[in-house]
Amino acid sequence: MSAVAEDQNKGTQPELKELEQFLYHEARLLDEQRWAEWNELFTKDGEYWVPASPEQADAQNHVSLIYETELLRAVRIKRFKHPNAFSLQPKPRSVHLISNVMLDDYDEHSCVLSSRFIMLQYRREELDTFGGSYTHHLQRVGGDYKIRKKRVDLINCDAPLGSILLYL
Amino acid sequence: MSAVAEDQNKGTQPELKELEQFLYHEARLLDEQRWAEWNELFTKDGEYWVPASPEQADAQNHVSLIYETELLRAVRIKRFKHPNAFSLQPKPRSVHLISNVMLDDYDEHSCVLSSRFIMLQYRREELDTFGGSYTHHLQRVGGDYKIRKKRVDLINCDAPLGSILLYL
Amino acid sequence: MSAVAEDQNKGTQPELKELEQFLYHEARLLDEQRWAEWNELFTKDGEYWVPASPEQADAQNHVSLIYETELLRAVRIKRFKHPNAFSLQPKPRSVHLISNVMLDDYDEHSCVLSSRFIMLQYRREELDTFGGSYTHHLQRVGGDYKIRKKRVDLINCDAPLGSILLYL
Amino acid sequence: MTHYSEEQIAALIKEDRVHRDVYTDPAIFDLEMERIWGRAWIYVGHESQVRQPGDYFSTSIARQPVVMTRHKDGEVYVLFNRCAHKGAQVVGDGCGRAQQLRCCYHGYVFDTDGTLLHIPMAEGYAGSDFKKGSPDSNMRRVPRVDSYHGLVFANLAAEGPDLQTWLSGAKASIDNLVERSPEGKIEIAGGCFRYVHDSNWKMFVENLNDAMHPMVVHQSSSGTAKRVFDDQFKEGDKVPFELEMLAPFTNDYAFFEKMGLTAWDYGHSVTGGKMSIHSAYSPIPGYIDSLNAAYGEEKVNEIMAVNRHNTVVYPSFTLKGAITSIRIVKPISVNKTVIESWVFRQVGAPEELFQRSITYCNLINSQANLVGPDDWEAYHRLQHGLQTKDSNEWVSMHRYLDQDEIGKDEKTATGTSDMVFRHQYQTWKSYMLNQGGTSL
Amino acid sequence: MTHYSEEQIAALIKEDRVHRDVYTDPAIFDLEMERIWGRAWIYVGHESQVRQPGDYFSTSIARQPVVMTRHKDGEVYVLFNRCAHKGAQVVGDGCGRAQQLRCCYHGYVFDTDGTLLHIPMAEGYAGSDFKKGSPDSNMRRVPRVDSYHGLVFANLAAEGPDLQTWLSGAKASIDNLVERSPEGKIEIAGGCFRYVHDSNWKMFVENLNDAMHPMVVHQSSSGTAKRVFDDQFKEGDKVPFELEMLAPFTNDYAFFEKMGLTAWDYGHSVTGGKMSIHSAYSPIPGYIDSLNAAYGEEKVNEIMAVNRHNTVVYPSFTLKGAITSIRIVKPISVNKTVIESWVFRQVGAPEELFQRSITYCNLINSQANLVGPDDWEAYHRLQHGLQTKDSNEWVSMHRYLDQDEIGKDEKTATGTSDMVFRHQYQTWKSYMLNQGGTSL
Amino acid sequence: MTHYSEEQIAALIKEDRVHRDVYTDPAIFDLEMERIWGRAWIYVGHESQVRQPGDYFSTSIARQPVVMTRHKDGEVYVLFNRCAHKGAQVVGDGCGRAQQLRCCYHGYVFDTDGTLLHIPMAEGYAGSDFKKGSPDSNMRRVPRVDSYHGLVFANLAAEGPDLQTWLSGAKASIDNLVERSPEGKIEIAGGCFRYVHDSNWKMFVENLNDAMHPMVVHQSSSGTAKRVFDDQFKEGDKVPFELEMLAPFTNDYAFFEKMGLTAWDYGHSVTGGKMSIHSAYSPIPGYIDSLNAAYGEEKVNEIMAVNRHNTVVYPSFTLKGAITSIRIVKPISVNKTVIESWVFRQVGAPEELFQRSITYCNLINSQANLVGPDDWEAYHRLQHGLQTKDSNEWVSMHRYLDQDEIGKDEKTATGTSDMVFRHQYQTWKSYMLNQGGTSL
Ligand code: FES
Ligand code: FES
Ligand code: FES
Ligand SMILES: [Fe+3]
Ligand SMILES: [Fe+3]
Ligand SMILES: [Fe+3]
Repeated sequence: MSAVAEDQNKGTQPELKELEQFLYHEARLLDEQRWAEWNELFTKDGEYWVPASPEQADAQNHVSLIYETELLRAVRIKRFKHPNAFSLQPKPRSVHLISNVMLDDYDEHSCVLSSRFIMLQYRREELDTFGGSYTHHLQRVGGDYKIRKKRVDLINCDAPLGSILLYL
Repeated sequence: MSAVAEDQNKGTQPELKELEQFLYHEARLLDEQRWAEWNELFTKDGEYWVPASPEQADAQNHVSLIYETELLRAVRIKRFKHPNAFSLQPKPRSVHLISNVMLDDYDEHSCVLSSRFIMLQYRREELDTFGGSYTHHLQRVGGDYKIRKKRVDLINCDAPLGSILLYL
Repeated sequence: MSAVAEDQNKGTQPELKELEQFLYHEARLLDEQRWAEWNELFTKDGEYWVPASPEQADAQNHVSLIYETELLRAVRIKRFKHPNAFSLQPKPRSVHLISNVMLDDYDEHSCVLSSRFIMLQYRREELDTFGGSYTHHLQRVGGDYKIRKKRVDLINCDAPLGSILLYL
Repeated sequence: MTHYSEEQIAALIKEDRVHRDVYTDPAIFDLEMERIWGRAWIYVGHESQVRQPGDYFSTSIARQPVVMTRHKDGEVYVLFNRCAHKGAQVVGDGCGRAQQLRCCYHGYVFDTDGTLLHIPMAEGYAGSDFKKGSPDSNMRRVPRVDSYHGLVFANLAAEGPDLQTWLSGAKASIDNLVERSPEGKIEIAGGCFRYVHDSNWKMFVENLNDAMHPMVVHQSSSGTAKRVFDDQFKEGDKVPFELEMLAPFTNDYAFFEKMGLTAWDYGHSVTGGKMSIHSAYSPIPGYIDSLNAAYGEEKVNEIMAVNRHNTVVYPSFTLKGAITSIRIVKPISVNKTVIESWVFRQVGAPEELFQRSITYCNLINSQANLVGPDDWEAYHRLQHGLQTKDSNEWVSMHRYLDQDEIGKDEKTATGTSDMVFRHQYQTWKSYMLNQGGTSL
Repeated sequence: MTHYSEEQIAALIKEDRVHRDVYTDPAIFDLEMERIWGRAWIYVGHESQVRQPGDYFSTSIARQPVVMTRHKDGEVYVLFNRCAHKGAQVVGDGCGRAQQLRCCYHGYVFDTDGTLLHIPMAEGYAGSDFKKGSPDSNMRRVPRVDSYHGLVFANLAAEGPDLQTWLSGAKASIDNLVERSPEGKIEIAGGCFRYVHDSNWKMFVENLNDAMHPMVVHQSSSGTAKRVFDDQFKEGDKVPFELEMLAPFTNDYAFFEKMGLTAWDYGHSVTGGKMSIHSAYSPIPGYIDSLNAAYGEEKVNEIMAVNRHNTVVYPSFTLKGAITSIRIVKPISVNKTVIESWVFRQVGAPEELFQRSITYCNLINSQANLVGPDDWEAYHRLQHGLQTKDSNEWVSMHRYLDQDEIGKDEKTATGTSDMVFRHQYQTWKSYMLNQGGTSL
Repeated sequence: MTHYSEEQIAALIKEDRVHRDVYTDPAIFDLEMERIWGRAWIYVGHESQVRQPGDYFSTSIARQPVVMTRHKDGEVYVLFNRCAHKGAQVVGDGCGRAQQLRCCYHGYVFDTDGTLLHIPMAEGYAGSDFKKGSPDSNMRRVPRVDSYHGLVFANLAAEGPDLQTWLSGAKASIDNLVERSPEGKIEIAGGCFRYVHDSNWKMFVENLNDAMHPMVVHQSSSGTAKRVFDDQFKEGDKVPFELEMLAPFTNDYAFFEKMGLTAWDYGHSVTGGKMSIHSAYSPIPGYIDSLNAAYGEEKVNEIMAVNRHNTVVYPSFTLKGAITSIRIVKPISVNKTVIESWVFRQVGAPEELFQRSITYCNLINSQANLVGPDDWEAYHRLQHGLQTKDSNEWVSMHRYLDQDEIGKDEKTATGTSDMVFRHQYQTWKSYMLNQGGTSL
């Protein structure tokens, strides 16, 4: 049932277990608010994208809840530490659950993972539940992986929503 | 700790990783609303069952939220595309998270899987959370599996509930 | 990406798949309310701990939602069967989802697992969602594992909360 | 909250339409709880749910917790589920069996008829009004309780018509329900659905006699079932129950017209009579024989000739005789209502009959199935559409106005008439103006 | 719910402050829906959302569902989204295209201008008031609908000033918005955000002309953006759009002072005019050329010289011309408000201009970004701080009191003045006392 | 919302019972907030939570956000947590240290005693009423603040009895609490629980002096603990703290009878005195010695002879001296209440004493433990049982009626008497009728 069959000219199939651990590690860095380390998981041209519509085609011609390349991630991560970021006082917390990890495609240099997630956000007595799908475009770098693109499709991305204070 | 021990006369133990991928694939077909393909995962005599009571013994002598054999699945799936299915306008969406997959039993021809799930249903600004247990009775068909029976035990199956618009 | 690298003097790395199955089995015993069996998963000096603050250092100098050694688990489990435990009438139910299982550390005799969870509690038409992180300190006993310590960090452990009726 | 004068209430109901406020105003809802639900006979449960002394079944009447019990005297009692001491709910939700009812707070003990049996440290009450024998020291009984063929109704008002008078023409629906058992006995079995609606309780009640909606609302389910049948079956094949049940919802208007409507005092009504969407089901092997053996063919033909589709016993109880199932109305707030679906077993009939009813409820009443959610959606859109307070304020009930046939103690009309709705609101007005609920 | 006399309402508004109840009392909120939102022109949508006959867009006015349609006569209509039969919402939420509007409950069919087209079994209405031609058998139109440069506004009141009179000085902001298109045409594109706030609608509206808050509230985002710029870029580097957009929020007070404020009748107002935080963006290649080609340089210089920051068309519509984006106010309850952000494409301008607006909205208006949540937090703290009913009951609007410059039909003041707030509450008082909403 | 006349309020309270509405009517709840919570001294926190100048602790009084601060003058202040400008909550929830309080919206800065320190662009206020020195430009202080042994209470009313007069007999409980520290000092430590109850605040308050409930409500936890003890331990074994704590809840009625009850003016009361369920704990090694060293044996014997079980300082503060823990009442709405549990460290005593209190709170007060949830359930059933408005409308308080011993300024009664409840409602009536809260 594995989504893609072994295939000569695609190189050896990556170990799903390893890829899962990569996603868990990424989620953990977010939950533990180790954002600098998290940011280092991205390639130089890595994108983090939360579309505002299901099946949104691009981030240029339609609004997005978040669309960040390196520059904006740097701003956000610096802001997380800012003494006057009032919407982060008291400090929000998150728990990311990742499941249904599937390898959708791969070649020698990269692979595409799909998964499902629930992210619980807690702040000042409010507990919010966000859920949806992740699509990770990973690149093999040495023995390891980097995130070329992380796409977060919230199931209710086009619904009326309150503040989302942390990375999904 | 694996629920069942390796055992000669039961044939070789199926690969849990493969079975997990099968469940993820099934969930994905539901989330992507590829119902015809989903229906093909069932055996000719395959059953989809959502009891209305915990530990419900059968679907004949007690009401069920859903009890569908091939015929009724065909009706429902055809209805999904009907122009005047008003409770499906605007279109509902789902995200299925599956976890805690365990192999409860198996023999040469079949196996039984238990798992836990959360299904988020979104429609018209309402986000509903459903959760409970799955029990999948799978049959080996060639190198692959088919669903002989999928039982969905909602944790609150006997509670007052609103509409459940999609397969759990 | 596996959190800890293979390492001579730590003995052979435990099989993550096996450890996951152990956690699933533990969760299942709770959901199926097989508490006596669940209790047997603990070592004689095993602790079950739900801190009341994030990053709580100990259970002696700060209140905890639950801090139970063998004695108190015995009281609670006996109480579960008591005819006059009114907050358990009607009977509560639970579903535990466990994900993001990572092996944080191990040696020949023990290992430490981190994971994420959601626990749905249902009773008398109320469905509550609890979520957070687990840290399991396991001890190898023969071919099997025992729980030396289970720490449950609820994301909102310090929030105003209603009754938590079952083990998380 | 607006206070309503009698004039204001009367002005909400016109002969051919009613004002949106009857569905949307919380103040009206509170008045309904007091003047309609507080005076009509409200269905509580069936005696088969409390067979043995000590059996109890806890439920609610107009949002007040009550418990139905079988006492050692063999009688069924309906008690306010409220301790005489400090007021705790004595019976935790659900059903079960107990020789006595013991409150969880201080352990005061009551008999299954509500009588105070035991007070811990009773000496503390010496010389006070709280003591055995004083009615205020018992769990109070709902003022009036009566049953008809085992269906238990209770009434929060001490005065008013007795149950059978009040049931008027709806009695025949219950008679027919019970006669369809070879032993003349029904029993609750097979669990229930509790369907939460985000709309006013009257939207559900009206829908049951609304013959104009099925071919529109249920086209996607019933219509599809027909198409699947055409694809998969050919002339003469045995039709599966499921399709037999789904198909008739989209019969043509003429069919529904023919079913006809009948209404009686106190707001009760029925669709069908000679025929209904349930008439054409294939026979259950052995069922008719079992009836014939019990009643003789002639009587059985009479019994089976009665085809009442939906009977509404206003406001709380609705019945499908042929399917031997009921739906119970539980108003929660002006825009929230829970509908409970229960199934009866016809004692002495083949199990297959019961199992067909189970299947019917799965298909039609389940929250997760193909029919109910489309009705739910229609009620939802009514509740939201009626928020347009600056638009037309009136809900139309003009169909076949002035063409009702007024009989001695019933009104009849063609199937698609709004007669029943008009009749319900005349009853509503009578109750709300403290005039007793009659309108014929 | 308290009833408010005219005296009580008047007492809530003083020249230099307003009473906390205007933000916290549900009774005031209900009165606002009736007297302000029920009488002002409320923004519904843009004609580009219903280009073709049959196109519809469903939304709400003051919590009442409505639908904007393009009829075959080419006109835009705004109908109450409510069936003339029993009141069901006819158009399910969202937008689309349909030749006719068919109700999901009984299939009554209406034309896209609301006219009843078809009733199943119409004979049932013979001789009744429910029939084609009777206005109560149509989907009712919102009493008044008009548009300005394609921006459709509707009015729940049949009487009152026409749209253009009512827009007064705010018209110029819309003119400038449209003139910034080489073809003088704008169109909605790129989706929208719907941001749920747990605060009163007026907190958002006031914030838009609040020049005292950015350097405090947005220090952590805008200030950080500047710092990141200083770290990563050097003199003369091309500045990324994103930083160009974030940086000016923390310009110094003198800058905001200079922007200035202007207010007009009916509560409308603007910050900026000659300059704004959007003035300093680097040019979009080819944009000015395309405008010059269309209007000639001189006119274009005029157009681009207009730098209105936030225009408030009180109470429902707010506009950022330079960014060609709008934010729409949807009050839900006294402490719940949804803010919708939409983007316009300047037809004929380089796509890059549109894409910059998209990026701006992502950065500033998204629920998940760095700017909006800090404003959200400020409103949240206002709503909670104002729960202290036993503390000072007044909200200060003292800044530059008595220093407003009163023109013929406008008031102006320095950028950090509370003039606009004082003006809004004079307007508020006029509306709430049924005096028409003018205050100049 | 019903308006209540004085007669109507008086009619809710009878000598031997109270009307259900005092627990279920939102209008009564709002009146309570104004007339009881607005006039009684309400517990805010302990001085040890704000040791250093600049320390602050934000909380609420009667649903109004306030902040307790330590000012540079060494004094503790309780300020309404509301900016003098537009009303934003100045201190985000929680506690911390800050030299000044800066509002997040426009950056107005206040001193830790509420004084306005800095306004950006202050020139804008020239000649207006908003300026330094004007009280309305400061963060307002709660009208009255006082403390007793470091326990800080605040009063929303400017007039009324001073704290110590008002504490009356409850003072002794606090004295004893503090004397149990060798240094006569207590400090908050070890965090807190915030337990959400879906019931009226008075249900919790009454429960604390309800000696009839433990052996019923806590049988499943305390009774089980005893059984486990019998199974696992034999004569003479050291008993684990945990079992020592759980066991006494199911002591026999005679024990609770003996504990006795005492009540004082303003609704305060205590269970126990000479003995309580906490009397029999095994000694903490070194604790008594440390006390003897400090006070001398004789005095220590006196101190330890005082065994007050639960002290209620009506309506907001409840104390367990032997356990050195308090539970604070936070009413949210008529059927929602948050109970906070805090622990004190006895300064100078062995850490083991503090750790025992921690363990006690885990076992008894935690939302996830064996004791609290059964009390929670009892309150829940009260709240639901009292929805039966057509049943008996009265809540019984008949136990040992007319047998209270009336002393000079206190009432006493046997442990299972309803005396305290009757006394609380006489106080309630006095407050609600604006008569000051005394009833002796
Ligand atoms: S409330 Fe029932 S025994 Fe006291
Ligand atoms: S309600 Fe629209 S057709 Fe009946
Ligand atoms: S509201 Fe506090 S500074 Fe303006
Ligand atoms: Fe229907
Ligand atoms: Fe802002
Ligand atoms: Fe207790």
